[in-house]
Amino acid sequence: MEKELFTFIAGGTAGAGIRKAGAVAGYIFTQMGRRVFEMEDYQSLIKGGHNFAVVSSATYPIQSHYMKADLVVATDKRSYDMHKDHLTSGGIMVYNSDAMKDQQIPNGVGVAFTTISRKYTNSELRLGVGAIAALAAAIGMSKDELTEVIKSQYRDAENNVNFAMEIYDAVAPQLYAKFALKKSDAKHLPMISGSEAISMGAVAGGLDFFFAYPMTPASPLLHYLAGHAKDFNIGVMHPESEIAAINMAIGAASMGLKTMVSSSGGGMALMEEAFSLSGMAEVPVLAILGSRPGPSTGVPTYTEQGDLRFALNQGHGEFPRIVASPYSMEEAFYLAAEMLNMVQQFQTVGTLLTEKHLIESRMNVDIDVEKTQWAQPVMYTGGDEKYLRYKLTEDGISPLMFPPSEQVVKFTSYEHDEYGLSTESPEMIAKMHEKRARKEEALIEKLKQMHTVNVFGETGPLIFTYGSTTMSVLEALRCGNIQARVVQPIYLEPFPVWEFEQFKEESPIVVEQSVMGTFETLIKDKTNIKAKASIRKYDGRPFDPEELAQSIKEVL
Amino acid sequence: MEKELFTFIAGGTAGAGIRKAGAVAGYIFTQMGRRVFEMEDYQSLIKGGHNFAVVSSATYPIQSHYMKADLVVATDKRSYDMHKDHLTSGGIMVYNSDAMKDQQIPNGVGVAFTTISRKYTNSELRLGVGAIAALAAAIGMSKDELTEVIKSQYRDAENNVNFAMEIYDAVAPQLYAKFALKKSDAKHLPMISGSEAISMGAVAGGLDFFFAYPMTPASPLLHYLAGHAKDFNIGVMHPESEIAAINMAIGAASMGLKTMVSSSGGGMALMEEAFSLSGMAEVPVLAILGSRPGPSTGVPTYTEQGDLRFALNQGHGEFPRIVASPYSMEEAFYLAAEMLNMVQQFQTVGTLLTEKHLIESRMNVDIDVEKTQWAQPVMYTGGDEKYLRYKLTEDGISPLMFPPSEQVVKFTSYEHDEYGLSTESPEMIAKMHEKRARKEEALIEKLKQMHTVNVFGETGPLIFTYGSTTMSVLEALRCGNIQARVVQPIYLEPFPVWEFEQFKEESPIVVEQSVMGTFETLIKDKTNIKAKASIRKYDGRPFDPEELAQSIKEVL
Amino acid sequence: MADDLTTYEENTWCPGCGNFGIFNAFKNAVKRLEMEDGISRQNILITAGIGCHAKIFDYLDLSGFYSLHGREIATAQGMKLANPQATIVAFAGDGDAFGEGIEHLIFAAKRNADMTVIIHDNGVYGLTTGQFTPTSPEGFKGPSTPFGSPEEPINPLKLMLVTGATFVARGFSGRLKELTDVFVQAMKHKGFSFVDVLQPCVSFNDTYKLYNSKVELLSQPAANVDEAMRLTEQTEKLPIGVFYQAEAPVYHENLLGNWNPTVQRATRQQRLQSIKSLLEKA
Amino acid sequence: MADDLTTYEENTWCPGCGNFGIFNAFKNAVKRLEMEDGISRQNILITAGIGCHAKIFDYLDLSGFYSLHGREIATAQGMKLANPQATIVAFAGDGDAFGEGIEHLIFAAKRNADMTVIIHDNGVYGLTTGQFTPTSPEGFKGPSTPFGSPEEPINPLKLMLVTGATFVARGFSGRLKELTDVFVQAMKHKGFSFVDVLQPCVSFNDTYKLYNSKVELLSQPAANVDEAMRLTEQTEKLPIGVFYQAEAPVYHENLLGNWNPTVQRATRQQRLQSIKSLLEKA
Ligand SMILES: Cc1ncc(C[n+]2csc(CCOP(=O)(O)OP(=O)(O)O)c2C)c(N)n1
Ligand SMILES: Cc1ncc(C[n+]2csc(CCOP(=O)(O)OP(=O)(O)O)c2C)c(N)n1
Ligand code: SF4
Ligand code: SF4
Ligand SMILES: [Mg+2]
Ligand SMILES: [Mg+2]
Repeated sequence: MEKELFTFIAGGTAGAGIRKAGAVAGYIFTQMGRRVFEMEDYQSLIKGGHNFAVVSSATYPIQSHYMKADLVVATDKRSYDMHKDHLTSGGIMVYNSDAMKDQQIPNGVGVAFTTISRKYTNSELRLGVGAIAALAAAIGMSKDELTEVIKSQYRDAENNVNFAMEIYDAVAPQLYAKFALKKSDAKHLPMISGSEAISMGAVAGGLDFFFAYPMTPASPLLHYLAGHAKDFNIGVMHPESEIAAINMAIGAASMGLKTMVSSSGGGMALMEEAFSLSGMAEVPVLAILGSRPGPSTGVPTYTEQGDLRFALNQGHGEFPRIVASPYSMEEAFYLAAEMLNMVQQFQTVGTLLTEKHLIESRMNVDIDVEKTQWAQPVMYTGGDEKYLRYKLTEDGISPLMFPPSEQVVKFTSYEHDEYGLSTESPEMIAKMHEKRARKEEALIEKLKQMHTVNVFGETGPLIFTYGSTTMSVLEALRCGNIQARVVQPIYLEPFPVWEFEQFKEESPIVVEQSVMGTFETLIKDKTNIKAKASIRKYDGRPFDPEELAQSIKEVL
Repeated sequence: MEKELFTFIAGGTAGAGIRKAGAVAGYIFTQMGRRVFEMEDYQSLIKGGHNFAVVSSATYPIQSHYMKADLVVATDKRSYDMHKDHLTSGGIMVYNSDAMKDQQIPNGVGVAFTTISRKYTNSELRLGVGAIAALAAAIGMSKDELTEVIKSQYRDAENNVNFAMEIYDAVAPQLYAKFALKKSDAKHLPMISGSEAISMGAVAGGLDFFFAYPMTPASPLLHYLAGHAKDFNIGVMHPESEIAAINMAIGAASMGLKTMVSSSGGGMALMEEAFSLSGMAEVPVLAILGSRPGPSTGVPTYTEQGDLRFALNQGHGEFPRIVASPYSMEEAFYLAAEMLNMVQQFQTVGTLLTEKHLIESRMNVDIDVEKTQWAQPVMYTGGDEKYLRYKLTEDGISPLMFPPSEQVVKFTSYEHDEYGLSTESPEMIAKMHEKRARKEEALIEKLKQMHTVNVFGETGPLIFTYGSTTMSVLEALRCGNIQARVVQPIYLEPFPVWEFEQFKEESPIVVEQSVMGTFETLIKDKTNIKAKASIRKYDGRPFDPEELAQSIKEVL
Repeated sequence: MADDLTTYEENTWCPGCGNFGIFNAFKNAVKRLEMEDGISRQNILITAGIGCHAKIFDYLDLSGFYSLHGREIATAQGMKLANPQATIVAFAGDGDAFGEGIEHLIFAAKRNADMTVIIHDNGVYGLTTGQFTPTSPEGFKGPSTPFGSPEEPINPLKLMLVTGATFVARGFSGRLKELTDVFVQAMKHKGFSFVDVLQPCVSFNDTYKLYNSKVELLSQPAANVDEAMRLTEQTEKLPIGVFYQAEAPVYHENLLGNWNPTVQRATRQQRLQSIKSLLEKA
Repeated sequence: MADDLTTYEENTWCPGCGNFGIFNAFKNAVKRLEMEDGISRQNILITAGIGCHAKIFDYLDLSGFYSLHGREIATAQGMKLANPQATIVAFAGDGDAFGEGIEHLIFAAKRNADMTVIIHDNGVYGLTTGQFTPTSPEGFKGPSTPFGSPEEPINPLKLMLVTGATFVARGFSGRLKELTDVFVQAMKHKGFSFVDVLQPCVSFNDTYKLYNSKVELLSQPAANVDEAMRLTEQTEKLPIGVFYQAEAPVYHENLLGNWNPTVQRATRQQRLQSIKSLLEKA
């Protein structure tokens, strides 16, 4: 029988090409018309340690990796130890026999990865190719097919092909075609990471200049956009600090550029003073917050949703803030463009809150680029005797003009009059406060017209979740055969309370990656809906759908 | 008839000694056995502009200044214009006749302040002394009494006395003993500002070292503590930035010192990364947040309560935070000591949130220093084979030991094991998350045993407010003869929901200095109690009790 | 002072403050640049930190951004990168640029960011009532150091010379003509221009007498950095004028080449096209 | 490497990383200070930023504080002020101390804070996978500058010499004995000691060959700052050793005199007494 769901894990040290192997495995499955979800687990180190890539695929739109694998390729002893309990029944462990002499491995296929690789230069770096060769054999690919894949996906193709053939031959007797995977004729969808989705979405929406200081797990945005700056015709700068990044971004935005920054919690914390500046000066800027386990330095390369409170309340003083969190790579793409437009429309700071799990995982996406929003602020079209940057308008939004210009344009961090000069007048202070408060009202009105909450499913018990945990929940429901309604607010600030009216008599299960249940508290605070059960994970690892399904069943 | 309530306003340019005049007037009233509240209104400039001090006094414990004055001394034209409508019926305006030639001033007493002062060196600086002389005459003090006051309160006594006598003589014919003030035999209470109260309270509680970068309106703490560092035997440092201040404070705290920082919103925003560090490293630190109108640079020398959300949610990630806000100078004194103890007990960051109105206003206090708390963290007393900085305990609190020490003590910003070494282990990450979450529970249990909410009054409609606005409300109730219950949470995070159970069927009036009603939202979010009316002021000025009484009556 | 470069904002500097000299010299410089060099005032964009110095932002009727304490040089770099055609001037305090935000000053110099920084160097935090700054002498008594500052001051010119500024000058607010000259040269210089203006603060650090007696105009810039370094060490006389000037590649050209992000923006269709083709390859 | 100065934490530096040399030299230095100078290891407190360099905190079995990226020098100063009897060492990365937190480095030098900073200068952000840092050469290709860094590097030693450091040295992680010597001297020096350690990063910036061929031990420190400045300009040969050393008042004594906040703390009663008497006067 052909397998619907198939999970492949490649494990090894950092530097062994494991992450690349995950991507290539994804490519192989995609070519079979399957849908892929790939999660990378890596440590905060450069070489050594233990990395692994989990690649799950199916012919339906799969939304999570699974921790139980059909095939594990453990290129070192540590990988074996780590994953030996992660096999499905019928699962096979390909292990490095050089590293595990004299051990009896049930369901195991030993290969002398080390010995074979030593025949090649940079032997360490090739182990990932070996994992791919084993996968190819296991799913019944021919040597020619494997050769094609390696040629198209790797540099130094010759050595890599030779090495792969040796591994293939070594495992084939025990492994060949052990698994027959279901294929489909569906079109081959591109496979991208969350960071690529956000980056491309922002560019589609009008991003002109990106300023960022590296910080895991937000760095992939910087790397991707820097690498493609010329393709996209945008500017990318890595300055001396996060404080420099955000202030430069705001400076550039005051000249009319659509700007964006990104960081993780610690770096974002340093930007708070400037977020408040964005609120006062009414200069739009979009910030991408990539969460990892906190507080403080925490656990840099893992995932968590512990920054929610922080994200919702950044910057001192009162002004409109916009915070949204996408659930999937596709949503991340469209949302990045939409948020860029939102901050431009309301001339304030917006935060796209997301997690390592979304940023660094990869999946297939079905994207129609034409459907993205295009950021368009309200521009001044003349009519006043003198241009007034902070003109008091009905909805609080003052049309923009950007210098260099015939008329003077004054942006400021001080409380100000309409022209933009500092004021201490009680009347003017009150008026400007009211103006910004009116923007908040206009923003809420706008959100009411928008799609701010996703509801998946039509019947069954109610589950509230948000961000990429939504994908875990959806996949858990599928694999656990659970009928349920899943509610995921995309916008978190202003919170779309109006969409929750329909649930106000219900008691949902709340699922989140947090120890203190910040999302559950937010729901309770804003809607007065109390959870009947909470499922929380806070060990840095994303949910496994099967385990999550189990947990859901327990509280149903 | 002797007057119960009496208000004196002195106005003039910055640099004319107006703020000093306010303090001296307070001294005079205190000597009469009266209770004083003094509010200073000054602009963000050093010389010129318009400053004024409002000094209200009565024989009861007065809790606010009043904007309608019995006596205004306007040492320049601007002061006259500003305050001409601020007279009570029967109020008198003493104005500078040099600045207002040929004008007819109803109820006015003209004095040639400028001409007379010119006879002296530093003539500008003396105008405040002139205001005191006019006050003295108006309340029937003798020249000898006035001389005594000036000698005890001013430097350069000789010139100041001569000048004062000239002014006294000039105004006496029209002004002498126009007002007879009620006196009392009550003991003369010291008159202090909020910043002095907080500073002294913290010292009483055990403060060892204070680190701060100047920022209005928090600078008075720095100035006061720096000035008295030797009296108190504490260290005070003004480093290169707020980021340096908080990180030094945390560094010093890891060595066992009780440390404190202070700033206003913008500077506090820069400290957020380190607040989260305090949460992770479990190193106690107390932060004093002095609010001014925001967002951003805002209006530096005025007052507002717009930083509430910000204060409650500082730092990324999940960890226990403690936030409290005092309503009066006395409460500020005790609370500073108590908060210092709280952060030591729970090894985390605490914020004492307050406003320019409290920090810079002055009033009489009746303080018993023995009643202050003394900060005492849980110390390690031996028993383990190896000292474990992050020992997993039942309440999450790990006993402290400070280096230099026989055993190694490791503080860290990374997620860690019990010893303090970095970890990426899922089990350990979860355990440490749970440990910190248990501290939050222990903290809530502790708060339940403490006095966390003030309730003033026993019957009548319900009013919710917080911070120094409480004083405005209480004075408004008195002057408006309104019976009401006033509820003021001292602790705002964790929010003492249990104390609000008793009000859950009621609809309070919510009074705050905010445009968006953040406090009202907090109440609604946390207790589900909805306001029946909101009274908000957000023009940078504190409430006037009479106006506030009017507003309260309108919504009753 | 009511001219067409001055706004209606009430001027609240203390009478006699050195900031007036900077204000007037700067307005003169703008007029000279307009007349002599064809640089229009619309193209001169300003930014400022927070402090007494920064009030110049409200008084000058020029476009720009009143930034945060210590961040004006970051703001300025963002503005420049957005539109390299603009002439950008950041007004900064000594507390501002040598204290709170010194990293931005150093990195702007290191990058040779094409902009001008004017330091209103009064050796004091003026607006927050007189605390010591990084240029206050050791022993300086202010409200945060009532027993005297426990730190040596920095030498700002030296700092700029070693970090890569390509135009390093000192001015004195009391010498209007010389200051105007320096401003004009600084703004015309392609690269990072640093002008440290000695500015008496009559309220907290009145240095008029000192500077009037010591200030002396340099006849010409030093021939090299070493010589310029030695000039900055003089204390008997205080040289004013241009200490050092050099040509070097500027940051925005290193980063962007000749591309102007404002003028040569990609259209929506171009963007969608490039994303489509990337997606096709993914 | 399992000695009594080493913790049980798994070492995750890349094989061949220059950090091993720093680690070993530092442990040797601690042992020498214990034996030769009577400075006990309990009294040596460490702190570190965030980066590959900072992992040394987890590997050294010494007390201290694993701080934030760029803040270790601020943390260190707080520790020193708390108890001036301690010997404080901050381990810092070049990204850390010359980028994110350069202000703390400069001010610690300016103040002559009595502590040692050891820079693991690998010219790269190691732990975040190879971006350029303030000491990377212009043109350096990393993931944030795939077309080459558009900035000139700084000269850290020069920066320290002009800002007031009283001990300025350079080491090379590949020269264990010399590095140990420098660490010992730095930690014994009273005042701000700065040691820039050339540290090859085998994964992102392998400079072993370069340094091995160029590094040369200085016979003695320069006689004055000027001479030291010139030494830092050498590029043919890369001098290692102590460039400059001077005696000067240290910050904690300027601020606190001989008072030790930990040891000479006021009692509760003393505090209450002083508050009472202030209140009586108020
Ligand atoms: C983040 C932050 N910290 C502190 C302040 C308070 N503050 C305003 S102006 C100033 C000092 C300004 O000194 P300087 O830059 O020398 O300017 P000057 O007033 O002397 O012209 C300070 C500390 C602030 N506005 N923002
Ligand atoms: C505020 C903040 N910004 C960014 C980071 C991410 N980060 C961690 S290490 C590092 C770079 C470290 O470079 P360097 O200091 O040179 O140390 P190395 O790894 O090279 O030893 C960065 C940017 C962080 N931890 N905190
Ligand atoms: S305080 Fe000093 S710098 Fe500020 S305006 Fe007055 S004189 Fe000028
Ligand atoms: S990345 Fe470089 S600095 Fe980091 S451990 Fe590896 S070799 Fe050392
Ligand atoms: Mg200054
Ligand atoms: Mg480095």
